[in-house]
Amino acid sequence: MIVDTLTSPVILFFVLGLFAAFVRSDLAIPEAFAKAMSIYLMAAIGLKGGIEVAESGFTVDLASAAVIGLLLSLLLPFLAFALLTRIGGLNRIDAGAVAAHYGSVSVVTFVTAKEILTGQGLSPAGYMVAVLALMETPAIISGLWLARRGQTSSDGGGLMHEVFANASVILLVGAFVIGMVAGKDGFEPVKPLFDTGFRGVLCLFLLDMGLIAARRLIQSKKLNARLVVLAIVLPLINGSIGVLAGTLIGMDVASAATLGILAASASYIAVPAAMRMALPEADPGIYLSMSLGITFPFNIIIGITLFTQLAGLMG
Amino acid sequence: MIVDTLTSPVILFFVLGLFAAFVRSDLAIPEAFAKAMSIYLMAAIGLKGGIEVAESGFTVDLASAAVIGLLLSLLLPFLAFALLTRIGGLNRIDAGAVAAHYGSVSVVTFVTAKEILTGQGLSPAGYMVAVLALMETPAIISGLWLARRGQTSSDGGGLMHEVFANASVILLVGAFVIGMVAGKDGFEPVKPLFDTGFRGVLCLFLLDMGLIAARRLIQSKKLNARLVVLAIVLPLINGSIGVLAGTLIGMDVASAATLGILAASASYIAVPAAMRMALPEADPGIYLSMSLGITFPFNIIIGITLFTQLAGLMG
Amino acid sequence: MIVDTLTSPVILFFVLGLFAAFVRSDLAIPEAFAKAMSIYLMAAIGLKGGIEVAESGFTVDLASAAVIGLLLSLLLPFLAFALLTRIGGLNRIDAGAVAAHYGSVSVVTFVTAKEILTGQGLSPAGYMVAVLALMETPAIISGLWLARRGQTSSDGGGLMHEVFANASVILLVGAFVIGMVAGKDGFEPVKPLFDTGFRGVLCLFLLDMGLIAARRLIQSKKLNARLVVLAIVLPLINGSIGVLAGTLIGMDVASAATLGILAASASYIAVPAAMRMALPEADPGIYLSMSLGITFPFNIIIGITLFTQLAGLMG
Amino acid sequence: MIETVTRKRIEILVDTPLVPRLLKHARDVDISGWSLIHVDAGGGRDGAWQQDDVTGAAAKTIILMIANENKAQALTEAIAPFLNSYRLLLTIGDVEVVRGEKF
Amino acid sequence: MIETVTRKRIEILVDTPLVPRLLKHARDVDISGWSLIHVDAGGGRDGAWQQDDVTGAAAKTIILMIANENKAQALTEAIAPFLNSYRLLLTIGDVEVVRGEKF
Amino acid sequence: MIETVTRKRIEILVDTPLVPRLLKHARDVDISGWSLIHVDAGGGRDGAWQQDDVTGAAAKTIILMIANENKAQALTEAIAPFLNSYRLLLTIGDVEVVRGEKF
Ligand SMILES: Nc1ncnc2c1ncn2[C@@H]1O[C@H](COP(=O)(O)O)[C@@H](O)[C@H]1O
Ligand SMILES: Nc1ncnc2c1ncn2[C@@H]1O[C@H](COP(=O)(O)O)[C@@H](O)[C@H]1O
Ligand SMILES: Nc1ncnc2c1ncn2[C@@H]1O[C@H](COP(=O)(O)O)[C@@H](O)[C@H]1O
Ligand code: NA
Ligand code: NA
Ligand code: NA
Repeated sequence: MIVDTLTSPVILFFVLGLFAAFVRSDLAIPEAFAKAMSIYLMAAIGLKGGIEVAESGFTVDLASAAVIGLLLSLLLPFLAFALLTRIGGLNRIDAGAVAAHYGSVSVVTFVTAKEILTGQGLSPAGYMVAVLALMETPAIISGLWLARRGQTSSDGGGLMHEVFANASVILLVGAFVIGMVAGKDGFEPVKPLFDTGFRGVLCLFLLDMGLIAARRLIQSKKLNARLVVLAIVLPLINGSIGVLAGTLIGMDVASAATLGILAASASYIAVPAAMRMALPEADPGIYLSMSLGITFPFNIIIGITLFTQLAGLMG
Repeated sequence: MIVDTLTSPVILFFVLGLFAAFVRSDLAIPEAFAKAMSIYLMAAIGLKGGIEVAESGFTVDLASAAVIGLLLSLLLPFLAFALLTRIGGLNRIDAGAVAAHYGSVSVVTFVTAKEILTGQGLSPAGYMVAVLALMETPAIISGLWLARRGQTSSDGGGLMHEVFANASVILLVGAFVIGMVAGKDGFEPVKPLFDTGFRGVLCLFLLDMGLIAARRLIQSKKLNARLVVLAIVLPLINGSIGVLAGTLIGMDVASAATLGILAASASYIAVPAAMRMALPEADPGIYLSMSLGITFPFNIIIGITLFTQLAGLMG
Repeated sequence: MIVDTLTSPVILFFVLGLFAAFVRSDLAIPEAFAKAMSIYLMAAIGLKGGIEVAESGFTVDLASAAVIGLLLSLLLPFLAFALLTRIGGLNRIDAGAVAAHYGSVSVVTFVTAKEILTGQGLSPAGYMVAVLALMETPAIISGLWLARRGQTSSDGGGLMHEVFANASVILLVGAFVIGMVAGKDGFEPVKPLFDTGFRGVLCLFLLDMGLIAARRLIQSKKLNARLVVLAIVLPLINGSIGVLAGTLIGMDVASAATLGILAASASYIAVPAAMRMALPEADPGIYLSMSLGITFPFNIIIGITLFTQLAGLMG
Repeated sequence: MIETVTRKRIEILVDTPLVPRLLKHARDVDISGWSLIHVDAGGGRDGAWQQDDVTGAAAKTIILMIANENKAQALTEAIAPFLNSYRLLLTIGDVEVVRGEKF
Repeated sequence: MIETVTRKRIEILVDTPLVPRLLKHARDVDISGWSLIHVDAGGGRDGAWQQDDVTGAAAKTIILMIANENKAQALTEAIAPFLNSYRLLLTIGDVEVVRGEKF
Repeated sequence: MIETVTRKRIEILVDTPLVPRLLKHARDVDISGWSLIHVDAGGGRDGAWQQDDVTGAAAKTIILMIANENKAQALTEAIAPFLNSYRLLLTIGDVEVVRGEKF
């Protein structure tokens, strides 16, 4: 099954990106275009999730998935923080910043997992997009609390604003709502762009993510063996917790696998920017190298397959 | 019917953009990508208009629509100028600059109107694209003449160049001619990009326009109550004149509505740049805030529906 | 037949770009978007070539085409160098730099030729994409050797790196390999983006190339009559040699024409950057003006048709 | 001849997410205007970086401000405590401006 | 040791549509070269702005020119009348250059 | 009052493909950091150019480096031989910095 994953064009383009960066090729995707693709991908998955929920309606499943997602995002940073300070040897500030990343999620990992699962006939529930949006920012609160424990932060309002008005939260939730309002019929005229073109764009975006991840790893001067190990152990633990939680609340295999992949994934969009702002003393070299340089490729190439199989065993 | 408009994904993305800017989200569309989308949209509508005219041939209808469009663009600034100086309290320079914007047209308002009308089974004539291109720049001449009356401008050649070689004029007219030369058969191979993807791109572009319009309004320090009122009254007057003129020369309902929407719309691409160049003393804070911050959203959300109904009543 | 070419939207958009630049319009395609389109085009032709080779398998034809392509790229610069020094009056450094451009190839010329040939029912073999990738960089070695003859270059490693890890080589070869691994079935889900949208994107890209080529010509201060003539004579000679070579090794008409067009084309992506790096004393005003300002438009408008007819006569 | 006066040209290289925080400091010391200059890439003790719109966190920006000596001094005092923890690069040079009362 | 001479570093922040007009003034006083630096955003008495390719009119650019003192002086005189109406920001600093005869 | 020291602000305008080569020279003279500033367009004796991502060869970049006088001097000596053939524009100005030991 990992072979299936590894021969899908989507993953192959990611590997091409990694390869190009490692051989020091000057291949580069213009940043404006990469950003545009990430906006497109978020709008597209938001829309599709909203349409699916418009079809199926608000259900108890949706509500329990939302609650479990929120809890995972809020609580996973505590476990990560303990490991990062004790095993990783990080100080409180850096550990809190890294922990926030691992409580939050990676949109691209989610999208890639959804594509691969769907390609294997395992479609996760439409509301998982809402869970994705819900899991993005609560971890920021936990991470900051861990980093600043005892010290009152003066900037509570700014933080709440960051949690709710963050660009990717607004875009995912906004597109989700538009999908619900427009429904299947309203979606029809915009389908060619948002549905048909989706996988191709994902290929090009993962090519760029491969370049970015590998360059981050090459240029990093902040990683040591312990942090590298933690950047693989944390997704393994978090992902297993996620799959277990999903199975326990009665999710289908595909959705439980997706919840595991969300838990395993680490943010590299919403959280780094928030941490740079709210915890400027934390070292961005550590959290970006771990989440983007190691955990992201690990999840794309191995994690997605692994948690899908785990969900199959448990479900 | 306004409900139909407001539940179309195209409009909902515009509202999402407005919302994101008003809650001060950091959501932003890369400028290079937004510019690319506007080029795509202009190339696409130019091509489609050209193909339709290739089918229908040059007709008397086309010629009279062209003449009426030209006249509207040249004459509407005079009315606007009178209102802007007397009611708005602007000096001659600023009033001339603003008046030029209201004589000219907004490509995106046109495109959105065309989509919404077509979605309601009301297709405006193909040659309306040519009318759009014709209306873009003549208003610049009138606005400058009003601002500079009495003073001879030294830069007549530069002005004529701006009127004919302006980027959007060249692109619209160029694509229109390509559409006429290539015809329906020549268009077939490029249709997937220019036709099928069109509405989806329009969604993303209007998301950006929502952000830009709302940010312009928030950052503006130049608007007062009178100017805000004029930025709504001017499109109402100009749009009604446009619908009336279209109906009088015997246009069908959809085309008369479109002419009204063109007349009601205000430029925020070709004219601001031209005014900054030709009338640098005029305050860009005034003309951009009025045309982009108020008139544009007003037309998208209310004006299109309004003038369509007016055309239905008159026709 | 040249009329067929000249009424294809792809070519008409190129002509529109030339026209806009010559009338000094401010029309401009954002650079990030143009770069994105060139990446898309290379990924798309790489994928398609790989899929075709996956179907047809590695054949003797493929091997002989690869060898002849390599030889052309390595040897054509010698002929060009002789003409550039004797007739063009260039010094050794400038002549070597220009010669490298004419040994290498233009991806866009290839893509445009493929579209036009396919539109006439003449599909070149899928492995021609591999030939394209193979011809891109060897000419750099020949050009540098000609320019530096006698002087040992200190930077041999850097040069080899440039030849193999160049962005367009990595992308073309990478996408080619992905196409071979994924095959026709794996390509299916990404087909809408990479296949269906292809021609439309090519239109917009050629619009930009028209602008770039014409602006290069207008801004150039380095061209004289002899260099202009050579920028037309070199593609005529190289293209004829290419068609002849292709026909002699038994290629079908479409592939021989394509080989001719590759030989006739001059690089303006991989080679200029390499020359600026490896031969900074050479004048970029000369090589960019010749390859981009003259040879590129010549090939797009006349060369493609010419070498196709030549291949038909010989085949 | 046009009269010119000497003012300070302040350049601060800073991680893009921190820009709003620094502009707040600038407003606090009454600096009236600022411009953000686009930086593509860079390198230093902490390794190299490139502009990167996708994650955003790795991007840097130059804040350019023209101000009189007192304001420049006040700004330096205000942000000196963070120079290290925020990884800022602050330089101040002299320039001549026309109509110095603006700054 | 390489010999250097002092030249003027002129920086003009200007609305992008006005750039050609200012370059004309620069050519008129015989300034031989110029470079345009990308500005992303800014703020001042008139409120804030961001680079904006769609409408274009709100974009600003820095024109950077190296010139000798006489030419810098002549340029300042030439554009001083427009400083207010065009909303220009003009600063002039000293820099050392090699081969000063170029400027 | 915060103590500041004078350092050199080195600006090199260079064709983008040549940037790595110049950074090598900078490392050789022990300059610890650099930033690349985005240049959109320019003009000089050789005609005008615009940023151009497609061919790449026509793009230019400003390398900005803060360094002490000795390093600035050493860099100037190192790249002076190429100033003409590489078409470089090199300027050096004075700026005040806090914590000068970094440079
Ligand atoms: N003191 C300053 N330092 C740097 N840039 C400034 C300054 N004042 C104004 N600007 C720039 O000039 C633009 C117009 O300024 P103003 O005319 O004050 O609104 C601002 O948006 C800034 O980009
Ligand atoms: N001496 C310098 N001159 C110019 N830019 C510098 C210098 N030192 C550091 N920088 C910039 O500041 C960033 C952070 O520097 P550092 O904290 O030394 O890693 C670098 O990546 C450069 O962009
Ligand atoms: N005096 C100058 N001030 C600022 N930039 C310049 C100056 N002279 C040349 N340049 C820049 O350097 C490039 C090459 O100059 P040149 O070698 O004179 O053609 C120009 O295109 C400008 O971008
Ligand atoms: Na997670
Ligand atoms: Na109008
Ligand atoms: Na060739």
